[in-house]
Amino acid sequence: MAEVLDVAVRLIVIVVAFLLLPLIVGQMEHKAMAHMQSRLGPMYAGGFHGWAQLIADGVKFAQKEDVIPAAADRRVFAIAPAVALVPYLVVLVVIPVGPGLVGADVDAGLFFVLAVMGVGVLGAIMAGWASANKYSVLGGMRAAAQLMSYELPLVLAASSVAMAAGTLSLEGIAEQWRWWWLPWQAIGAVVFFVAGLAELRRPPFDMPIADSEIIMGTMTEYTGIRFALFMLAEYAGIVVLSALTAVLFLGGWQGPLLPGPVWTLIKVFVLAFVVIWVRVSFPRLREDQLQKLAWIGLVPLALLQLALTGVVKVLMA
Amino acid sequence: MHIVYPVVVSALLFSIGVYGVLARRNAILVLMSVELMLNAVNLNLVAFDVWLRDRLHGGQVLTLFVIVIAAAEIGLGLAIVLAVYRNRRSIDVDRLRDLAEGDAPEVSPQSEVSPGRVAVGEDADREAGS
Amino acid sequence: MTSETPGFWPPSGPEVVFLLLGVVALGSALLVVTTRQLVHAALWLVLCFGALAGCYLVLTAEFVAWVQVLIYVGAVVVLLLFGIMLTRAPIGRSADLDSGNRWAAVLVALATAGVLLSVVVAGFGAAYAPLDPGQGAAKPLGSSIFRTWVLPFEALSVLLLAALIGAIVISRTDIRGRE
Amino acid sequence: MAIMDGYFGSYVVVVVLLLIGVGIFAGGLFANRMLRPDRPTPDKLTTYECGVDPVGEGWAQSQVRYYVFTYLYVVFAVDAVFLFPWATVFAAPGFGMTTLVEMFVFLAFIALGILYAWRKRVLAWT
Repeated sequence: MAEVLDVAVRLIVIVVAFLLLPLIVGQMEHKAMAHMQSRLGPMYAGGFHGWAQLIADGVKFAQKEDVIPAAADRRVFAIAPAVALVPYLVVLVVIPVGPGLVGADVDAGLFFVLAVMGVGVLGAIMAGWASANKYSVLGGMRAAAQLMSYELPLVLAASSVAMAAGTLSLEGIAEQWRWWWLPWQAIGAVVFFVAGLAELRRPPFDMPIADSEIIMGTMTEYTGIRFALFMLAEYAGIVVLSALTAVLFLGGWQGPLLPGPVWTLIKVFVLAFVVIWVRVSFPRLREDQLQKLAWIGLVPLALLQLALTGVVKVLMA
Repeated sequence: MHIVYPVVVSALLFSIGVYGVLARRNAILVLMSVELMLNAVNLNLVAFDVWLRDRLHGGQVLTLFVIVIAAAEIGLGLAIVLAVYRNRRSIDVDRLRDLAEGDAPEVSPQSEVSPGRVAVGEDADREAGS
Repeated sequence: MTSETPGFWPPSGPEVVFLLLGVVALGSALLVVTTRQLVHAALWLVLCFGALAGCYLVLTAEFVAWVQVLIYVGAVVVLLLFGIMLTRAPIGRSADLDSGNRWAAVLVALATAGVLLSVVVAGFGAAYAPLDPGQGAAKPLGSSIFRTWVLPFEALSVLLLAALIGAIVISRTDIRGRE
Repeated sequence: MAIMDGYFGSYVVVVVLLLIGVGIFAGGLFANRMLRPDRPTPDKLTTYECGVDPVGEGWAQSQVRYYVFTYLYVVFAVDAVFLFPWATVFAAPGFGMTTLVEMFVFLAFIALGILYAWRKRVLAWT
């Protein structure tokens, strides 16, 4: 019984983190972006610096009419947001926040994460096709091509860490991490983070929803709660990407003085801030520049990192 | 695990794939049915690997190789299908009979075009400029 | 050996899960070959592959299961969807997906199923394998690939290179051979 | 009571979380159904194309370049699959430099594919 209770507590923590952290990141984005652009951002909802803005947004979304266009494929249109959202929740189960503090100890954890996150691309294609809107189809195609191109450097950089640690378990990787991995895996970390940003379709990689070209891409026809779920998927994606980068490249819970979970949270939020900062600082890439960056920039860099990791590791052994 | 369960599932899956290959006209659907048959084979390989407790993991390694080759095959197959579509405006395997013996009904290259469609290939670069 | 082989009834937990996943896989596979909507066929294929990945997980082939998800669900289906989008992807039913020889196909498929089923049931009806996790993890697979199966592995790279170049040449009309 | 332990146990937890995820989605839609107005009009249900009436049908032909990128990914993904089991064993005793070289030969062959694509200007747009 105690065991079931233990698992239940872990699951509840994961679900709460999944619903809460994206909201905090979203609020942080509102405020940080506003201040970087010499604005104030939300100030009224909830009183103190508009802290309840996103809750108010959520309530508003939940009350909105759910419009499904007459020409759309209703069933596929309806479940596309779930396909985009649920993988991010499932991935959280293997991300450790402290020694032993993990939802489920999956031996192939790293590979599990990459495989499950790869499913999300179907959500974009389904949403784009089922909307029966030309702009959505174009957005869906762009999204799919982008996710596929950037999945590769992501996978290669992740496997470099797996090589360094000699295990695929995320907990094992974080345990083995030492400070000198920072310079050793630096290229891989940058490649992983940039590719992850592109996977999230955040600016400067937001061609699939480039509003000046194709309205809102795959999300053009979505309204109300389904649109909100897509947004939740985006911010949950920021949390997952930051957490993964923290665990793989920054040592997860390792750090002086403070307890492990606090260190994990600090690293996650610092990385999430970088995601927001990048959005404010860089203009959108063009579609061909995007593909070029993946194939001529990131993939060779990731291969270089693989070679570096392999040679150092074998020479050490 | 009784080994008969996986092998029965795999046999049925293979038969469904056989039906798909024979009954479908659209070339992409035929490719999908081929994938079903390959997956039936993979299930068998994994089941026998588990049953025979192969110390070299021959079954599972071969499954990985089959997955890799299937991915290469489907990509090449689709590239051919796209090339056929570009030239014929149709990917209907019943009507691609140029190599048939005897006097098969000729399909005119433009018969399947409907208005408003843009060709695959370099004419379709409209979107690139957007 | 036979002393430890349990009977068919009652089925163990993993067997129940396996059979449920098998039913899902077979049902969605049937929908793949019978649906009248092109894109739906690809989406049912996703469900079929997902259920098969679950089957591999139950059979303790952990790594193969996630390879199935990464490659089939995440890549091959997307490739198929691209193929559909590049040819014709109408919403709603298409009339011309099935050919005229449906009944012949049904006959052949039933005959195949009959032959295969009678053979495998007769051949492996009594076979039993206790599930023991750990055999399908990445490490044992890696050590057997790079100890025993290195040559086929290297041959694969040549095959993939050839397939890649072939696909590029076929799909791009502006690449020509030497005049 | 070892249901939540070991190999099967950890995947039971994963499946439960998957079901919770579906539950969150369904719950959101259910709350929405309880709270929302529902007054569809033909205008509201038309496809949105910047406010003008939709032209033609709701599907646009995509271009073949995207297909090539996707296939490039597929070819590399299937080789990245072998990187992971390799990563767990290549530094173990009995493998070492030979295994490292084997993988790099493999990667070099595939990398020739990228080089080819790049030389044939498949990766460039114009």
